[in-house]
Amino acid sequence: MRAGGLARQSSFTFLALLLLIACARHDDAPENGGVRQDTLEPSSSSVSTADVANLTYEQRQGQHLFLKYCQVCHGANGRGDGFNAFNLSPKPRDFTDHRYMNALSDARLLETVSQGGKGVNKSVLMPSWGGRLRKNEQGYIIAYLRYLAPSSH
Amino acid sequence: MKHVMGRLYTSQLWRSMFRHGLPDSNRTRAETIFYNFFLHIHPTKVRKRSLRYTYTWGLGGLSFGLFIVLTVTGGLLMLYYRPSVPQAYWDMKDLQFVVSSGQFLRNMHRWAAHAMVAMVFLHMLRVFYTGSYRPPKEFNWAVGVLLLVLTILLSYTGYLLPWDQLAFWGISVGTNMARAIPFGLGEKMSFLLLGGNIVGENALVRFYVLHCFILPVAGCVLMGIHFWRVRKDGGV
Amino acid sequence: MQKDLRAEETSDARKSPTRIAFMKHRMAARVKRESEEMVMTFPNLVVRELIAFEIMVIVLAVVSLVFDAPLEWMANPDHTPNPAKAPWYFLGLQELLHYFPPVVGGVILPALAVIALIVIPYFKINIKREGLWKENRKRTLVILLVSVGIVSIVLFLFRVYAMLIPTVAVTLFMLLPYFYPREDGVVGRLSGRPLSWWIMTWFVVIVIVLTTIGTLFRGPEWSWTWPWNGTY
Amino acid sequence: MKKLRLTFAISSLTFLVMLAISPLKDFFREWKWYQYEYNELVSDLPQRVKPAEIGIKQLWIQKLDRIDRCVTCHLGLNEPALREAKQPFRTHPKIDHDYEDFGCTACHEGQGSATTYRESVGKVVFWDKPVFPTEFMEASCAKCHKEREVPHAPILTLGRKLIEEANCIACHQMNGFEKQWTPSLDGIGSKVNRTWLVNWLKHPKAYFGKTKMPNFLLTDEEAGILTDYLMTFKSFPNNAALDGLPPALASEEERAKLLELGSTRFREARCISCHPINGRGGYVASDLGKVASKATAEWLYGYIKNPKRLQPGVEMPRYRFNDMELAAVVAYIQSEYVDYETAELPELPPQIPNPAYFEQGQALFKKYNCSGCHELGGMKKAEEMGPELKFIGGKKLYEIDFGSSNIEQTLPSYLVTKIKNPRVFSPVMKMPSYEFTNEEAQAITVAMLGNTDERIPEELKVYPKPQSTYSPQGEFGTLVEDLACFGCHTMFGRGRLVATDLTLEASQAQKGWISGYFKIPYSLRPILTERMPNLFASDAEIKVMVDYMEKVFIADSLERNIRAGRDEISKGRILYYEKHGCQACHQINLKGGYVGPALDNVGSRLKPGWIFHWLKNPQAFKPESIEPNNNLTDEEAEALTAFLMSLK
Repeated sequence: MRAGGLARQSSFTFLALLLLIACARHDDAPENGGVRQDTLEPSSSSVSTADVANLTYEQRQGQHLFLKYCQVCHGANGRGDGFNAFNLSPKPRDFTDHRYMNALSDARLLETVSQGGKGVNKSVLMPSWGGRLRKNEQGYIIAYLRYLAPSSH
Repeated sequence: MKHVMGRLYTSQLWRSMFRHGLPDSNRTRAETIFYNFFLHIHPTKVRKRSLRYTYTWGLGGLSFGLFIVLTVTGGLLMLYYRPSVPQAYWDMKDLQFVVSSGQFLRNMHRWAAHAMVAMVFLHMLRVFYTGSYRPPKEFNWAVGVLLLVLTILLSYTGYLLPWDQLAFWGISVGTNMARAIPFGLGEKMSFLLLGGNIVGENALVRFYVLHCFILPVAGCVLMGIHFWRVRKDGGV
Repeated sequence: MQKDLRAEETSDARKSPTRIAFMKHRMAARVKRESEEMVMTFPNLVVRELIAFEIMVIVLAVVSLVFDAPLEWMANPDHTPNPAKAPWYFLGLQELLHYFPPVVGGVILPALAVIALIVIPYFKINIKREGLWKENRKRTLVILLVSVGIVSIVLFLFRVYAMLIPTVAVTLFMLLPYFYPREDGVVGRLSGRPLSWWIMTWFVVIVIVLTTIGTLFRGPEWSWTWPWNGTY
Repeated sequence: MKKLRLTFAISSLTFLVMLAISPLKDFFREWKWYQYEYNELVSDLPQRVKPAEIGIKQLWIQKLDRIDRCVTCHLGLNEPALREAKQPFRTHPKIDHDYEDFGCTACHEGQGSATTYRESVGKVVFWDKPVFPTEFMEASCAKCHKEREVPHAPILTLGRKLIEEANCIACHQMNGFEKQWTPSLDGIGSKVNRTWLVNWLKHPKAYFGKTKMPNFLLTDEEAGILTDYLMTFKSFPNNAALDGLPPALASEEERAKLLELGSTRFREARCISCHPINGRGGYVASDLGKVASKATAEWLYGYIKNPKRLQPGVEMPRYRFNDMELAAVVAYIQSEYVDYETAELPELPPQIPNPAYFEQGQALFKKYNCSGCHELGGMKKAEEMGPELKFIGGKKLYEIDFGSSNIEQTLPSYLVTKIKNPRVFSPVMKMPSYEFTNEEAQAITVAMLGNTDERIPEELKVYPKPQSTYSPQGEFGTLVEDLACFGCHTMFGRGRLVATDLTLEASQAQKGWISGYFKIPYSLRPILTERMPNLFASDAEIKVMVDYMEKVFIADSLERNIRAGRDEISKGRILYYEKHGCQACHQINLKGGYVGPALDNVGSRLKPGWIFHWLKNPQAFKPESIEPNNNLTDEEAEALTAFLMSLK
């Protein structure tokens, strides 16, 4: 009788202590990263800031390279509507075309970027960037292309 | 089972270590006390009166208990601690993040140290209010006051060791107080304590040695005297 | 006629300096020792000590599991925190330094306190521990009021209200048995307290008040800050 | 006795249990669960991935004096199979710095020694450097990369550019930036009218949207006093004085006659290559859209006649106009570029100057540290500086006063807020508002966060190229100074890159073409608005410049003889049109793209050696060029050169 009471009592104490410890060392859930804006002034949402937070490192680097090398023909949003596009025939590829882009493997895209249209039996108007961009830079561009047309599954 | 235990208690090995039988009669109980190195500080019989917690509150005994806790945890902490700048701080972090139970040891050491300062002070108050400082115990009272000072110094020297902002400025404020001692004595003392004019690596090493060796040894000696006197003056 | 001579057992050597009874001629000597009940140290005392120790470690362990020892930023000699505080047991002293010049607050007063503590037992005044008001009530009152008055004026001049108020409060309690003599209750108990008791109590109250203020009520620039507005 | 024993039993039991809890807690540490989870994850993968050994792992980066235990939980950093896995197991992107060489916290910050999520991302009280959110990551590049343009760090590069342009170092000490040229204010009282100055001081961007002058958030009273103070400075630097108006400008009728000539010269001088007009045009100099309502006619006349006389150091060419042409241009500006909006507003009431305006104005001028940027009355040095920002990125949180604001208590959020809204933390702050967008403020913050006192081994640091000390002497030097060539062109590393780098110009272009171009400049690229102005230089001056260039701006190694037979030309034509698709970007006979310059007359413009070497490696000459490098063989390059040289 007494032994049972003792056991109950001690197990209760033990549980209470564990609870106490669990409460005290509760690990916070991951907080949302990024700077909260000063509340004194309504924050203006900026496109590129949102991009920075949403894009992976490769995609961001890819975006930067894309805007420098590709946008003149393929357009800033990759729709194939760069300012130089109307001088070209055939027209530059629309990278937001999911069905077309998803059918291409990374290796194929890499080949196109590196060797240009002439290397893959497409329009010679697409230059080859293999001599200008390093391998990992070409990879970044592919990552960004994948961001422009995310796979549909 | 009983048989096996009986064999054990009568074996030569056991008897060579424990020269008394099971403490089941007053004789063997008395033997347990005076054959045991740790217990022989006590008399074999005590007044029933002194068992009352409300008289002594056990404050002196608990102070000694805290000292034991501090020695054990402190000894273990020494295994991981390097008294150098800025290693000391990173060792604290390692205690927290890597060493098994390191944070627990450090917490125990820290809180026990604070508790000991309070406990020794309370013990002193108890002794005063029960009049236990009066002759012939006046010398033991003086030893007790010195032990209080030692306790505070131990706590104070340990305060610097984590080498964080709290430690650094706590110690800086403390040593600046000592500088107020006139005739250049304060300057000399703080220079001696810090091994320089500012709290730096020298101070850290000095505080470490004081904290881990000099002050505890001095404390042990004084405690020995303190306990011995308590016993001789008729205490437990 | 046979009169019992009682030999009191006491550890107070001054009160009963010797334990020799003077015997008259032809008197039968029989010293009766007042026997006190004794018990075996083992297990009565040893087990109690162990229990006390264990409970203490349990409490410590719980505290250690719940509260982590502080570890702030790495020491930075270039940045003084505001306020810079010593460990809590020195905050009473630091508080004193706030009021008095460093030599007084940091050296003379604490040194006096430690010396006073050590020498208390060597002053054999009032060894019988008689109440403050037992004899020479008038003279005691004058001396008390004059000394408290001097201390209070000094404290007032330095604006040390943190010490002035406890001093006055303790004095009021001291005066209580003088003006309202009672045999029982709180006043009755206070009337039995000797001067040394009062001084120690005064000292303890001041230590506690100053340490509490220093720990909880002091903020940046050592200004008064209520604990609910943040402790530093 | 029984009670005592029972108490003893209970307390002993609790004692043992309590002492067992801590080791137990140790046994179930957070990171272990991540490692178990990882092992479970990789066992389900089709690819073979080695499971992790249970235990704390760490990277010890000796050169940076860091120990990072992030790899205890981030177990898949090197496993390509885990590219899409959830954190903390995802593969680390391939970057130029291997994490095994640099560790984690050198770039990401956070508490590397910690082994729990909360402590390691550093969102704890006594750790000042929590893990950088993605948008501030590039700040870490700045610790080692001190060059102006950091590869693969566009935000940092933008931030550095903005800091330099905003002239932050006029008030704040910061390493690695140069003070920008700003106009002297001497003579401003003879240059502008009072109404304009008051409005300008109150809101500079209202007049010129791209001005670098910030808004000091002055009250009407402050703006008035400061204006009165500034208007007292009538004389120009070096005691230069205005000549007064020529008779040709004195009357309305005379002016009307000059308008046509003025309009022609204004266009030929290509003023809009540098000056925008109502926001359109170049971006080097200030907007001319409303300049007639700002500056007096006398000043305009005197300034265009000899810009550096009234404004030493200004990068405006001294056009070789005769007095008639000069008057005509001023007349044209006067009639055309009037601010009709403010002109219709009622004039400000006649100002009764505050008797103490001079002292008060001077005090304001000093308070806002105007002399940090502008010279005035010999007051050259900045008197009141803002806080030093050399090591701002290492600032501890306890050193920051967040005031009563309720922003997140981190250094990046403090800086972004402060840059966007400089006086938000305390009304006594004096920093002006630059009206930066959120994006710009973040970029500047990134650049500032990289200024730390962290010890980085020298061999890891990348410094900018040393400043060029090129300074042409003699007649050419005088002309370069007078025509402000450095304002647009770079020569031997000095100058701006609005236009071509001229360092190898004589190797690049044919002598005859250069002389012709000085006489009648034209746009080489169809889409550019900026182009070389007609400076109206005399033949003698042109000869001096061309001769100097032929001697100095030339590299013998670029000379090359190209065989230009019919075979080579036709082979080159095939390469041009059918192999490399050059027509995608270049026009010939109005056919083709217009990304690059038109190539119609390239055979009479460029030298064959240059074309050959350029085709082999364009970026060797112009690193920022986007011309693809086609890895041509010498034979191919020669054939293409031959083809291009045939286009006369």
